[in-house]
Amino acid sequence: MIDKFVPSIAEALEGIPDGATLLLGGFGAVGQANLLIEGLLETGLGNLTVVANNAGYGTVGLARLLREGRVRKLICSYPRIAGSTIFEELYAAGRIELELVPQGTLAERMRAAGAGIPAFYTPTGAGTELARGKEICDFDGRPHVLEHALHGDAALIEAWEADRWGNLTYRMAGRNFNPVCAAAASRTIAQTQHVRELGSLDPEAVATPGIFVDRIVHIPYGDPQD
Amino acid sequence: MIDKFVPSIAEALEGIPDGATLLLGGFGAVGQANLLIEGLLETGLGNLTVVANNAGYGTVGLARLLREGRVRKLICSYPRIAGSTIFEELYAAGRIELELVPQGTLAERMRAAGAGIPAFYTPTGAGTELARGKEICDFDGRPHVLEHALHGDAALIEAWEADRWGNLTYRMAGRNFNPVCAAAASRTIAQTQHVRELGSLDPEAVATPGIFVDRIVHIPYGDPQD
Amino acid sequence: MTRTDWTPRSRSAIAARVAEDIPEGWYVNLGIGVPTLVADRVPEGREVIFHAENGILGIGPAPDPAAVERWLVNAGKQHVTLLPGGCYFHHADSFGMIRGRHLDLCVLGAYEVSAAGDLANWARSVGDTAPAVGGAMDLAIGAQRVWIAMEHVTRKGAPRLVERCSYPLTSPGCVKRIYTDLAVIDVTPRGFEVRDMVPGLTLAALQDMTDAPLALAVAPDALRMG
Amino acid sequence: MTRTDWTPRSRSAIAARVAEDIPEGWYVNLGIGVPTLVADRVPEGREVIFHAENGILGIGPAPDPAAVERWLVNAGKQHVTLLPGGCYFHHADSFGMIRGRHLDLCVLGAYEVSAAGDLANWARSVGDTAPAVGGAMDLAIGAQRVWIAMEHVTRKGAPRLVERCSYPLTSPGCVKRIYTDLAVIDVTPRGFEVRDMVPGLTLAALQDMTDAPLALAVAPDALRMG
Repeated sequence: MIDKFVPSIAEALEGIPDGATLLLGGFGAVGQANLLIEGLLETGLGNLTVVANNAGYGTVGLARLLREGRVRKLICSYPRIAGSTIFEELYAAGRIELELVPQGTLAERMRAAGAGIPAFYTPTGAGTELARGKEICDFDGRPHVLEHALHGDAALIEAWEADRWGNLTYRMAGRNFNPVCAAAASRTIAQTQHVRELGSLDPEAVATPGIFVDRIVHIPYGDPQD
Repeated sequence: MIDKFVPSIAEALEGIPDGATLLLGGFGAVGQANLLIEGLLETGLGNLTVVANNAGYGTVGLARLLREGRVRKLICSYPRIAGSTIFEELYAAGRIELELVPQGTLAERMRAAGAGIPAFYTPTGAGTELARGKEICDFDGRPHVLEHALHGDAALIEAWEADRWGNLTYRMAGRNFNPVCAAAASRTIAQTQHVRELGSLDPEAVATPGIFVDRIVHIPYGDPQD
Repeated sequence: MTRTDWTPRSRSAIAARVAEDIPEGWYVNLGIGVPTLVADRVPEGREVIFHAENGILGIGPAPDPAAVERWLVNAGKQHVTLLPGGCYFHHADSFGMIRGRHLDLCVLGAYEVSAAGDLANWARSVGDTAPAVGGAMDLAIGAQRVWIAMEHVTRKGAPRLVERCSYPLTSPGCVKRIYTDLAVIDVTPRGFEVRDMVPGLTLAALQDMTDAPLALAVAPDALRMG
Repeated sequence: MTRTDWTPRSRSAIAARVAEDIPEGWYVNLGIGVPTLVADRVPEGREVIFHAENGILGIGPAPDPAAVERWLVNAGKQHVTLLPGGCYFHHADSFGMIRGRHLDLCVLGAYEVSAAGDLANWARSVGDTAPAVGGAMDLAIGAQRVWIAMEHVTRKGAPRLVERCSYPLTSPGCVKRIYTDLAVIDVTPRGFEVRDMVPGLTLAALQDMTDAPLALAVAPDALRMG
């Protein structure tokens, strides 16, 4: 019987190597797999490359991982932490590398990785500092930037509901980057608020089909705080 | 008040120009906007370029449009019609142009058009006849083909439910190419089996947000026949 | 200029002036700051559908503080509500809508706009502090129209409408119209053209606060004083 | 060869032999013909999740003819059922799964397979009749493993396992294993290696019906007679 649930965060994270590239879902305080991310601290992993829209939220999750010095490089569109200067200090001290990516390009690069597209052209960023050094090509008389797929060794995501095949739903704005990360990583690990019987999720409303999910931990933490 | 419903097929199709490129949803007999497609016959339009996975089904919809000589070019992955040789005869007689595209590349080219990506690299078709004359580039030591976005002047699609903002759901395998076509055309016209009050569709389960839909006609024809 | 004969528009009045120009049925993304205020100033009974980058269409008014839904935030991480007819989708789909030119309008703040429509709104410099771009570049290239809502001059009195941007660009040539506390100005192939000014303000006085030539809009119905 | 000492596997037996090798939990796409039969031969109690290109995961057994759901067809346009835990998605997402290497296995039919793993299964020639490719090229490059299920020779007795394909390629070097009515053969860097043969068949006799060198598989546990 297929059963992707594992009983502990430690088991869920097993096998992620030092120096891994991690894709983190979430936008603002919503949809962050904070308990999985903090579980990484227990594993002793370091030298990580983290792909995330923000540099964390508050003092939890990615913000803690950054503070503990586990992140070598951040690939990010908006590397700020509400109410914290952890990232700014690391960056000013030269203790973290930053690859700044426009938000839509960040999403599309992960979507491309999940969909087997190694590279694509986008108009976003053409004619700006963020296109510097990149291949530019005109389509319909408009310059476009060649961008490459962004693949993760692991994705850590947060779901609202999950069944044992790994089918997931999200709650409202909790969807955000989570389905995109799920498809773009070699192993996808989800924390979920609710466990559902197989067959009880509406087949028309599954947001992440189980094919993209490897392990699930049930973490019913309640509403996001901010 | 926004209301995308129109009372007749004729009004729904108004403004599509002669020689237009049309994107047609549907796969096999399921999810075909047959009544919209047949409505094109009344408009007198011709010289059309049609993008569709098959060359129609049975003797309805695209199969009729082909028989009536309205289609100049077909962009298609599997140009066959169950139980009919209409397409083969036109093709053998040199009366229709065919651009044969692998099914996933067909879907992705339309997805790209909808998402503002003018071109992308795909491994599909590399090293085959269908890549002949196309730009090839290696990524991770594997050859990839540069493919271009496929945009429509209009998309004709079939939905299961629709509200006045144009939000759509599909039924089971009726989803197929329909949401992909919806996003890839300048104007998207849907026929729907059911009309729903605004707010009655589950916001987590809308498959095509209304932003992609211009006009809707209520055509409760029942189940697809084959 | 110790005395003036005009009263600048308040932030809320700028937002109202923008809202007045948005027709029913448009899909609109609002940036952070003054643009966010536009949602509350849309004339009663006019349906405009607001989009947020983090996967929402159909954002409604701010929630009752006693009934905040913590899973529903906008791109500025503020709690919002969803109107009947609203729906959720993931980040790649959301930026597909943006990049794919499905939004009728995006209203953004800016540091500077040039007479060629170049927009600078993401960084005051490159390199000295941790840079952050978010979705600004995607919105600037993706929306059918980019309108700017901002103060006409900086706090120190320096012009924000300039011949050439001094800050790093968000996108070249993307701005179509600028709503300031003093005037509404179109960006045309001929440069800045004034559509209206606050009562009492003269073109000469406005020109003094602007770093590129201003002309009155040529279309007689385009210019409105007051 | 008027008399033989072996009995070729039936189509159903080929399918059963393939099914035997599919471990629990794999995501599998089945092509048209013999591959389709594999679904019904998976050993009782072993959960394998079947994918169809037209947007379905979790396909179940063929429906009771009296209770056919007309909106639910597979890629071969046959009516199917959905298992509890199954779900629907659109064509671009479906081929994202394929191209993005999320399927563990695809089982396809073939005209020819070469000793280098080149696959020819989409056209017998190019140009003389209306060609059709469907999803064959996407599946060939996308699945983690491509296994072929086919008769060992053509109806006229010509080998289908060849040194070099004479038909147009679907994809070069993609086939990992071939299940025929006579044998199971791996495609290795060293060429064809026989894993098992039907009882009574000799390597010499099999070689006579094969247009490229055969070797016995080197791993002792890999060769199984019977």
